[in-house]
Order: sequence, then structure tokens, then C-alpha cells
Amino acid sequence: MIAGISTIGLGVSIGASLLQLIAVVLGGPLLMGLMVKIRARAEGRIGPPIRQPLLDLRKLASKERIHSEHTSVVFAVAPIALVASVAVAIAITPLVSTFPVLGRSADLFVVVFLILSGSVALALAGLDSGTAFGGMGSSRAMTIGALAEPALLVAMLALSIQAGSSNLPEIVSSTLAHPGWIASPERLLSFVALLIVVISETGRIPVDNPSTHLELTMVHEAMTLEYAGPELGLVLLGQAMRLGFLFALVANLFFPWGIASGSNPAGFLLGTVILGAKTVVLVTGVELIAISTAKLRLFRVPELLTGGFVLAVLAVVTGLVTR
Amino acid sequence: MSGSSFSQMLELASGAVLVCAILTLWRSDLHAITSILSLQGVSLGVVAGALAAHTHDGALAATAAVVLVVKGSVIPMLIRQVVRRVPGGRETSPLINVPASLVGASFLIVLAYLASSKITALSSAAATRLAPIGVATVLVGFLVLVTRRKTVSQIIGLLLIDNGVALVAFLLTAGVPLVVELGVSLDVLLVVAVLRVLATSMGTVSGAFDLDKMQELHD
Amino acid sequence: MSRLEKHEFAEGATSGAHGLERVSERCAISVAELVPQATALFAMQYRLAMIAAHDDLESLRLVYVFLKGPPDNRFELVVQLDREHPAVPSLSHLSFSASRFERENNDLFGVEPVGHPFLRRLVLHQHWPEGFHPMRKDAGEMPAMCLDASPFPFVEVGGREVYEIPVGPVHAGVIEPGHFRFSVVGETIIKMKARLWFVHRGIERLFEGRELQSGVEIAERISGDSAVGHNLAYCLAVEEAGRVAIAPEGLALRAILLELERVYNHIANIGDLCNDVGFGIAQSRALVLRERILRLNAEVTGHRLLRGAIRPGSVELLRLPTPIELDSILNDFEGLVDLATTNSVVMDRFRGTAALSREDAMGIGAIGVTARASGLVVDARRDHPFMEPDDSFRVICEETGDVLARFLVRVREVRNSLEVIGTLVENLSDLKISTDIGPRRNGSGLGIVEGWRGSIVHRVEIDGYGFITRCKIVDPSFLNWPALAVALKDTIVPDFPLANKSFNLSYAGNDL
Amino acid sequence: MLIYVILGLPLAAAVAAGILPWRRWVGWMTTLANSGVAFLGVLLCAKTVNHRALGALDGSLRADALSAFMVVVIGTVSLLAVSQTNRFLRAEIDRGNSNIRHSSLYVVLVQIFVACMLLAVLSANLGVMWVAIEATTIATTFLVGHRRTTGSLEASWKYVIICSVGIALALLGTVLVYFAALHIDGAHLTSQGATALNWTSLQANAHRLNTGVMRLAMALLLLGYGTKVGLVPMHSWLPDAHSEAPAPVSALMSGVLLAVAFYALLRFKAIADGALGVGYTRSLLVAVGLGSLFVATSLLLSQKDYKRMLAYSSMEHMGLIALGAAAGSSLAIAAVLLHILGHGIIKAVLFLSAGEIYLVEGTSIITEVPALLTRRPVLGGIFGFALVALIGFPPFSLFISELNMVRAEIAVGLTWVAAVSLVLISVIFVAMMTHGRSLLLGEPASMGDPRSSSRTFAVPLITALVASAFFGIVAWPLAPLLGAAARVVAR
Repeated sequence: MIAGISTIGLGVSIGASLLQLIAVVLGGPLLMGLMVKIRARAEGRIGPPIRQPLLDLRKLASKERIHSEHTSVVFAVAPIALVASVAVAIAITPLVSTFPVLGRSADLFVVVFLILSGSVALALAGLDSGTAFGGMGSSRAMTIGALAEPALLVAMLALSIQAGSSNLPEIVSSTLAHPGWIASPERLLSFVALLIVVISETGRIPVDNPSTHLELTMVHEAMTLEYAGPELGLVLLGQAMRLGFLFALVANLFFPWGIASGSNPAGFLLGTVILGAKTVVLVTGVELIAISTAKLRLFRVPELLTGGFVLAVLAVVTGLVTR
Repeated sequence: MSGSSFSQMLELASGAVLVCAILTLWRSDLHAITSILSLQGVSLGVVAGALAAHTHDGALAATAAVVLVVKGSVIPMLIRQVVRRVPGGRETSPLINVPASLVGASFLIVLAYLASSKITALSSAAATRLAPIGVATVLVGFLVLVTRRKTVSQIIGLLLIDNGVALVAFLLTAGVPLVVELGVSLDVLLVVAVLRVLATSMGTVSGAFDLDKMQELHD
Repeated sequence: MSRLEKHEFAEGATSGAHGLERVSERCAISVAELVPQATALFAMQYRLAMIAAHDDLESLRLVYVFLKGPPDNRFELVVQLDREHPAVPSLSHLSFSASRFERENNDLFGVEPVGHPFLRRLVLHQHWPEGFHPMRKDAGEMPAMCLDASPFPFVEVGGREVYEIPVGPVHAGVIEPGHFRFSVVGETIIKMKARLWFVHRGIERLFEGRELQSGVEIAERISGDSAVGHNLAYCLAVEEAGRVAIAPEGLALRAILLELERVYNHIANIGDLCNDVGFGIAQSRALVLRERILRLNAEVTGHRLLRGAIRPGSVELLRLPTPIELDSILNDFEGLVDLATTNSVVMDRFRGTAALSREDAMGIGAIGVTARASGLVVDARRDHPFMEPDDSFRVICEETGDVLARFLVRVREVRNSLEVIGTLVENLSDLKISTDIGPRRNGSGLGIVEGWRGSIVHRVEIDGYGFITRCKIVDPSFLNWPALAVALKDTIVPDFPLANKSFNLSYAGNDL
Repeated sequence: MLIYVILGLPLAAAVAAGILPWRRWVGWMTTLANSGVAFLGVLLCAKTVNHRALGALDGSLRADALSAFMVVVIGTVSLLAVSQTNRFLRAEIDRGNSNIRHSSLYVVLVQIFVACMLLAVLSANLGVMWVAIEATTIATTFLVGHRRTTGSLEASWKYVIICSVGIALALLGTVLVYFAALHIDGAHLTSQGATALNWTSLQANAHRLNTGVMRLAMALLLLGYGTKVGLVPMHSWLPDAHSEAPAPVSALMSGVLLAVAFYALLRFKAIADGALGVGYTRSLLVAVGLGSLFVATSLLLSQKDYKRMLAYSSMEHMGLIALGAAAGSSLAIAAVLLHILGHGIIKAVLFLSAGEIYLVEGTSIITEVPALLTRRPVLGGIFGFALVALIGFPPFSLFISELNMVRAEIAVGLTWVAAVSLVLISVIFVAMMTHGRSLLLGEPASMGDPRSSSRTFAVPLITALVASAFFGIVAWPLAPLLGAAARVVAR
């Protein structure tokens, strides 16, 4: 499996990674727009166009930079750190091709670490602004993150036990080789657990309400209240990329079919299209769940996340039992 | 039934039994919990049915039918009648909160896996390997029983334990002999019926569906 | 009662104007008699509905309006005060509402409540100069605002790990202004203090010197969502002052409008509650339904918010809602309610959130939906009816006092209101009822209407030339705002918007 | 045939009592049925004493010396308890606490209860035995909650929940034993089928059972059936159920139900000893036995309620029996069985007289019933003698059995266990004497009505006391039977 990388050449790998990055940078905002659209349609509204987030980003990029005088360098660096960490994660994860650059290092623990460091950067920025809401948002986000990250790790562990490796390209490749795995209990359990984590990490209902403007109830929004202009654009881009990345990752871990495994450029293009289709299906499903439910009471969110954690543990144990 | 689809079916149905047990810890809406319990009974019946189909065992098929009827519909129906009388229909005051009990459950699941290593070592059959799932269900049932304060929740905890034992029995020994199994099912049914009557009269005598309100006896 | 010296209300104790049993009494007393008289009235289960202050140029006059029902009992205590040193003994030890009215009069008229334990500014913010009382006849021009005003004294909550979250007065979203300060431990609210009166417009002063008919335009804009409630209260007060009786059909037409207003506002609120828990799909359905009713309103009265149909002495509708329309609204409404009540997450958010106990509701003197959700049976349609209540009318109460209770009270009131409208339209044919409100005479009148938030009370005084000399307004929000603060204790911060929305109090109606 | 009749008698009595409305003679009829059980039990003993076993129903039912001995215990104690049923029911009806319909139900349930216990000891199949013991829980629930007060309902709730959990664990243990039996020597046997759960075949193949599984199974079984026996850690139902149940039911539960559950443990112990050697089960039994003794001691010291005092004393004796069983030698098991018989009879007498005291005094607080001996000499006398017997005074049989258990423990090297248990027994001795003295002796506050206890009450109880003393002095009628029964399970 790993031997394949040598046959494919560094250049192609870099090309694949770049393609992934471009796909997610463009696709993430579009997915966000899609979610807004789906909700609007379900509520009987027309809603903004799907490309609205991209338009917003362009608008924000052309604005002037404004910093609160109470903020430090952390506040300025955090958006860049967020985008950079997600970008690295995107580049090394098999999304379009099974052989992205640095695929050997694409250990799932590395990816989890990258995602986590983006969250930490945002939380620090929320604290740095010194406002009541920023601190509140950071504390809530960290509480939720502290429960979501272990669930994410354990759910991934369940997958790596089944595949016999924690290397993401290998997990994806071996899933391709054993299609029967997707109906196994540990796959189903870790899929549900991962879905819960992704919903909470991307701040969707029922964990967080991305469309609310009520300061007191917000989680992820509250941390970024003080941002404006291009930096707000970066934060939004980072969040959109993270959303796109997480959904694409989940889609590929559980339904890897269509991913390019050779060096054929046509295969890459096909892989991109199929990846887009998979994530759209997944995102639609998640948004439909979000529409049919309401936001949980803040103190019930830990119940949901620990539930996800237990399911992940269950997946690991079932994996051990049925091996 | 082919070997691999048989074992996959067995895995899914057994997994469902345990997931249902986790869900009873997770949810506090008693109506929902009752439905989950019913689902668990059905999953248990499916386990027995799959085993019966695999081994062409008529007695086991009969057992599966009994389990489906008794645990899938009769017992949940009895419990639903008690739930209707609980004001609010919710488990409001568990001794430890839901996240903590869920984390506890994950420890119990690992514990069950470790504790069952001696059992799984004895046979390499597909079913035997799944025995820890049954043991874990028993332990989760214990957790429900110990931490929940509504009379109904305690009945549910008891049934979880019982379903877990039944799952172990099916997986390890393809069910105890039919006569014993019938006796066991009858006993469980009677216990639930008895508990239902007790819960109802406790509700009418002292208005207590909450065991915290019943603290007359202690040393 | 025996201790009270009775003075007959100008023309007979029982006003048979609307064919309803009503006991109205007025009693002029000295300052010294106030506390014993009020104590006696409170002992007889009267509630203090307002303290209206009047500047009669040579002296100041306070009118304490006490209400009790059913049967409809209204009692006014009138106290004359020295204009130079106006002071009355405070009733704050008898009634929490009294303490708020006294602070209001202290700000606006300079009437000092002697013995008030908590005498701080209420209506006027700190930048108003000391000693300026805008409602006095001789207040003159608007004074310059002070820049060095002391900050508003919030009670600070000490202790480890307590921190403060200031919110407002400008909020995200289109909401009226109000400043809230939370003292919080973790996510739990220990204390919430609301600072209002950012939109104080001097409405009561605007009434003074207007013609009776032209008071309508102001009354309908006191609180935009309660156009009928406030206007009807105003008209009833004017008609009582002028001793005018409206034919029962006219009262029924007015009742239809009142209930329509209740329905569209309650439905909007039900949708808002769902939106605040992130259940947008229910809100969009509620908004669609509200829009349908607003269009119906436009067809019934010519105005989407039901303005312009009710005037002193008259009521005029363009058409009546048809039973088919009402049925269809009810049908859609039941679908909406089903959507919300069958969602366990929504119900979980509502249940137990921001519970206001019956005792607290009573102690604060809460009224309207807020009070009924906490199990208090108060409804002006039963207690102080302006027309014989319809047989289908029910006072709707819940016991738990939480968000769910307030939600359910609204749901059940919508059903009941639609039923009431349905039976009222059956027996009506005339769409226009008009009575001449002359000949001119001077006097005072009290209008009490159960608006959709609660009892709205207007007390109007008119002179012999057809002009208003004073209009004192009490919106239910004025009495209910303190209840929100009490209910929030031990609620978590993210539940505040939901709790606030469930009370759904008016800023404009409170600030006046 | 004999086995069928023994099982059929209480069942027939139950059916009859179910059809007929409750009358005094119905009560006497059930008494007759139970005396029949006791008598036939003796007959069964005579047939099995020479190590023969009787089978019935294709070998599903089986009676050896141990079963026969248990039948005698069940018969005797239920005879004692049922003989007081009429008095109890009459009193309840007179006080308006009960009616004819409830009384009928009561009689039926008692007989079903007895039948279930008989089935448990006569079953050859460990699964059927489980079903029978679980059925006793169901039958006794409403008996415990007979008075329908808050306290009795709470007690029966606790009783059902805790015992059902325990018994579910026992089922898990049974399943594991069955699993081990199906995989003898690591090979999967399917031919065994239903007989794999027959304890004779299990005992024969014991040495070939997988040790890992058997360890887990035995721990679960001890925890599970231990719940029914009232051993720690799942004992908390016992004081509540025993103190809230009507006196005859308490007598039956304390006297025999605990013993029947212990009988199940003895059976499994024999299998486990074959598979694992004596050490494993012994250490488990010592742990729960000493634990129970310790808990019972600490709670007896400060006990204010005489019914709860008797309940904790049951825990104490079950702890002693567990320690005796831990020793496991023939001598020890014989002593254990004698202790079961002696405790059953004495505890039944005590609970019945405690019920009588409660009936006439209206309270179960020890200090509120002073000078019983002066005011009610017969009742006080019976209670006093029974208490003395319970503490282990000679000449009553409990003295002999406790002595022999201690001797057996020392003989197998459990000297420290014997020493600890003797210390705890001494503490209990002092505690019970103190409670007994404040109950029986002292200055009567008022004479009350010196209503003499009726003959139907006194005669059976005095007879039982005399019998207990008789077996304490001369052991010969029992010795061969005990020996034979002990050899069934002892190594």
C-alpha cells in the first residue's frame, strides 16, 4: 500500500494536495451556503444563494483592518493559525487521492491534533479580546471541545483497529479493499460518534445555533464577535474549511469509493467531483437532522457528546470483540 | 444463511442490544426509554432467530418467538402503562448526571470486555466472541438500577440486566433448554407484572413514583 | 370596609352603563388616613392598579386605584398634597407594585414617598438634573442633561467566581433597547438587574390638552403590538368619564378586535419561543400564520395592526372574520403546536426553565399571561369586564410557572380566543356602532382591558370642553418586568433569551 | 410417586384455597397439607438415607438425602408457620386491615410459595431450580406487601428489585456453568443437550470443566443466590422484608427460604469444588460469611426494633452457615444442615411469637414493650426460651451445630475464621441478651390485660422448642440422615 507512493511521484502528490486544498477552500463556504439554503427551503423561504459565503468573504477581504485597542498579538495571529492548521490537515489527508503529499505522516492523531490546535487558537482569541462574550464563548467552546475531542480520538481508534493502522491513507485503502466493513457494528457506531463530533465542532444545531444573534446563547460565534474585516473573513474561511474538511474526512473514511488511487489527472478530477457529491449528501443529511430538532440546553450538550464518546468506546470494544 | 452474513447479522443485533442499553442511560424521557426497551427485546429476538436459523434448532426458534413477543411487546406494554402515570414522564433526578453515567458506562463496557476474556477463550465460535456485549449490557443495567430514582427506571434497569443475561445465554449456549427458557421468560414477565402492580399501588398509597420519597425503612 | 368613609362616585355607585354589575367608589382622604385605608383594602384582596399623580396647579393630587374582581370592584383613594413639599407615606411595605409607582411619581412629579426603602431613580436616567420633574405643569423647557451624572447604582453581587455580564441597551437583532446586567457563577444567573426607560417618550404628557377623539392616535401607538388593547382602554376611560354607554353590539365588535390582537401576538410569540431554541421551522410556520391574520386584520379594519377601528363612542369594522377563516387558522395553528410539542428537545428546553412560583408571582403583583402561567387566576375579562363575557370564554391557567407554562397558556388562549370570536361573529350584523359622546362634561374614567400581555389600565380625566387633562397609563409590562428578574434566578445564561421571550414584555409600554 | 405427592399437596391446597372463600377450616386444611409434606419428607429421608436417589418425570425430578432433608425442613417450618395463619388472618380481618378475598389470596400464595421451594430442592436440573427460586420471589412479593402500607410496599419493592437482580446474576452464572459443560475439555459437545444442566452429570464431569469460566460462574452464583440467602453485599432487602411481612411469612422466609437459596449454593459448590478445588469457593464463602456476620453484628448492637433484630439475626446465622460451608468437610456440612433445621424451627417460633407480641402490644419497638415475662408469661416464656435457643445455649440444637461448625473450620485450617466468628458471636450474644432483657424483664408500667395466649398458638410453638432441645441432646435420629445428606455435596 505504502509502496504505491513511490510509484506515483512527489509532483503528482503535491498536485493532489493542492487540488484538495482548492476543493475545500471553495467547497467549504459553498457547503455552508448549501446548509443555509436547505434550511431556508425547509422553512419555506428562498434564502440567500449558495455562493453567498464566498461573496461575503470577498466583501470582507476588501475591508479595512480594525483591531480593538485591548487586544494583543494573539488576536491578530489566531485567524492565520486557524486557517493554516486546517490547510495542513487538508493537504495531508486523503480526500481526493489516496496519495496526498506527506501521506505517511497523515496519522489520524496528527489530524486530530491539527483540528484541535485551530480550536485552541480561536478560543485564545476569544479570551484575548477581553469582552464578556468572548470569554463566555471560549469557556463554552473549550467545555464542548474537551468532550468532543476524546470522542473523536476514540472513534478514529475504532477505525484504525479495524484497519490495523492509524494511517489515514491506509484506513481508506483497506476500507476500499473490504467493502463489507461498512455494515459492521463498529463502523456504524463510530460513524454515529464521528457525526456527533463533527456537528459539535462545526457548531451546528443541536449543539450550537449558527444563525442566532442572541449573544448570550452563542458558542462559536461569541468568540469571534470582536473580529471585523479581512480577519473576520479569515476566521469565517477557517471555519468553512474546517466544516468542509471534517465532512469530507467522514465521507471518505466511511464511503471511500471514488477516491483516486492512481496518478491519472482524470481520476483526480473524478475524485473531486465524487468527493463533492459525497459531502453534499452528508451535509444535506446533517442539516435535515438539524432542521427537525432544536438546540439543546447548554447543559444537555455534554450528554450528547459523552453519548458520542460512549458509542466510540463501544465501537472500539466491538472491534476488539469481533476481530 | 451463509456464514459471514450470519455472523454480521449476529454482530449487528447484539450490538443493537448494547446500544439500546446505552440509550436508556442517555435519554431521560421515559416514553422514549420504553420504546428503546422494546427495540432491545426485538434485537434479542433477532439474535435468537439468527442462531436458530443457523443451527436449524426448532426449540430455539420457538424461544426466539417467545422472546420477540414477551420482550418486544408485552413487557414494554406493561411498562408503558406505568409510565403513563408518572407525572412529566421523565427521569428527572438521577443520582449521578447523564454525562457522568455515560462515562461510567464506557468504563463498564471495557470492564466487561476484560472480564469476559476467559469466556471467549473457550470457544472460537462467532457467537461466543460476542459474549462481552451481553456482559456489558448486564453492567449497564446495573448502572441504571443503581443511579435512577424513578420506580419505572428501576424496572427498566432490571430488564436490561435480564436482557443482558439472555443475550449471553443465547450467544454462549444457544439458549438454555427450552423448558428452562420458558420458565425464565414467564418469571421475568411475572416479575414485571408484580412490579407494575407495586409501582401503581405505591403511587396511589403515597404518591411516590420517586424512590427518594420512600425512605421509611432504614437503620 | 366599615372604617372607610364612603363617597358616592359622582352619579351613583353602580354604573349600569354596560349592563354590568360594577361597584365604583371614590374616597377623598387625608395623607394620614392613607396607610390605614390602603391596609384595609389590601386586606380585602384588592390590588393596587395604579397611582396616578395630577398637577392641579394649586396642589398635587394622587389617585390610588384599587381593583378587585369578580365581581368588578373599583376603589379610588384621593389624596391632596401640598405643592411645595409633596410627601406621602410609602405603601411599599404593603405592596411591591406600590413601591414602583411611588418611584415613578417621585421621578416625574417629585412626590416623595416617605419611608420608601429603595428610593432610587426609576424612569429618569442619571443624566437628568436633580429636582427636575417633567410631568409638573410648570416644568418648562427641557433642561440641559448633566454629563457628570453618577452611574446607575447596580447592586453588586460579591463572592468568589461571580462575574458580571452587561448586555444592551443596544442588542443584536431588531429589539427595543434595555440594559441587563447579569451576576453569574459559571453559567448560572445569580441575579439579573434590568435597566429600562431608554424609550421614554412622555406619552402621558402628549395626551394632555388633546381632543378626546385625537387621543386615539397616541393610544394606538403606546405599544405598537397592543394597539387595540391600549386604545380600547383609553376609549372606555373616556366614555366612562363622559357617562356614555355603547350598545352591546359595539362592545362585541370591540371584543372581536381585542381577541384578534391576542391571537396574532400569541402566535408570533409561540413562533419566537421556538426560534429561540433553534427550531426555526416552527417559527417560519408561525410567521406565515401571523401574516395570514394580519391580512385578515387589514380586511376587517383597514389596518394590519387593527388601528383606527375603535374610537371614543364608536367602533367601525369593514367586515367580520368568517367562521371558515377562523377554522382554517385554528387548523394551521394546531399543526404548529403539534410540531413544537412533539419535539422532545423543544419541550426539554421549555420545561422547568425560568420558573416563577405562584408565591413570587403574587408577591410581585404580576398580572396577565405571566400570572396565569404561575397559577394565579387573574383576567380582566372576568374580573373587570367591559361586556358580558361570552359563554365560551375561559380563564386559562397553568401551574408550573416555567417557560412551558407560559407557552401553554398562550396556546390555549389562542384556541379560546378563536372560539370566542367564532361565537361573537355569529350574532352580529351591524358593522358600525356609533354613539355621540357629547354633551361635554368634566369627570374622570377608568378603562380596564385584558390586552394580550395582561390588564391595561387607563385613567382619563376630561374637562368640560372636550379635552383631555390627564391620561395615566399602566401597561402590564410595568408590573411584570420585576417578575422576569425573579424567575431568572438559577436559570442558566444561555436560557435568558428564551426566558425573556416567554415573558414577552413591552419596552415601549413600560417606558411610556 | 412420593415426589409427586410431596409437590402436589401444597399445590392442591393452593387450588382448593383459591376456589373456596377463606374460612377457618380452609386454613386447617392447608395446615394438614403441610403436615403431610413434613411427614412424607421423613418418609423420603428414610428411603434415601442409604445413599439411594429417587427420580421422577424422566429424571427431571430427583430426590437424594440432601433433597429429602430439605423437604423435611420445609415441611416442618411451613407446618409451624401455617398453623398460625388462621390466627393471623382472623386478627387482620378483625382490625379491618384485610378482607376475605385478601385472605384467600394470602393462603394461596403461601402454598404456592411452599410448592416452589419444594420444587427447588427436588429438581434435578439447575435451570429448573433457578426458575423455582425466582418464582418464590414472585409468590412472596404480595405476602410481604400484604398490609399495603407505605412501609410494606417499600419493603416489597426493595425485595423484588434486589432479589430479581441477584437471581438474574445467578442465571448468568448458571448459563456460564452450562457453557462450560458444553465445552468439556475444550471440545464442543452438542449431544449433551438438556441433561448438561443436571447437576448429577455436572458433578460427575466437574473436574473437566473449564476453570476460568467456572471461577466467574461461581462468583456470580455466590453473589446471585447469596442475595436470596441475605449475604453481603446484597443483603439490604432482608431486614425490611422480614420486619414488614406478616409474622407467618417472616417465619417462612427466614426459616426456610434463605436455607433453600443456600441449598442451591451447596449444590453449585459441589460442582465448583470438583472443577476448581476447595480453595476458591472457600475463600469466597469466608469473605461473604464474615462480611454478613460483621454487618449483622454492627446493626444488632444498636437495634431498637425486635422484628428487625430477628431479621439481622437471620443474617448472622446465614453468615455462620456460609462459614460452615466454607469448611466443606462432611462434618461441617452435616453441622450446616443441622443448623439449617435448628435455625428454621427456632426462627419460625421467634417470628411467630414476635408477631403475637406485635398483635397484642401494637408496637415493634423494644423499649416500648417492657416486662413481657411478668405481664404475659406464656408468650414471654416462649419468646424468651426461643431467644436463648437462638443465641446458641445448650441444650438446643443450635449449640451443637455451631460447635460442630467451629470444630470443622478449625479442622480444615480455618482457625482464624473460627476465632473471628466466635468473637462476633459473643458480641451478638451480649447484644441479644441486652435487647431480650429489656423486652422480657423489668418493672411493668401497667399490667394491661393479662389475656392469656391461646392454645393453638402456644402448643405448636412449645412443641417446636422441645423438639429443638431434643435434637440438641440426642442426635441419633438425625445423624445417619445428616451424614448421608452431607456426603452428597461434601468432598
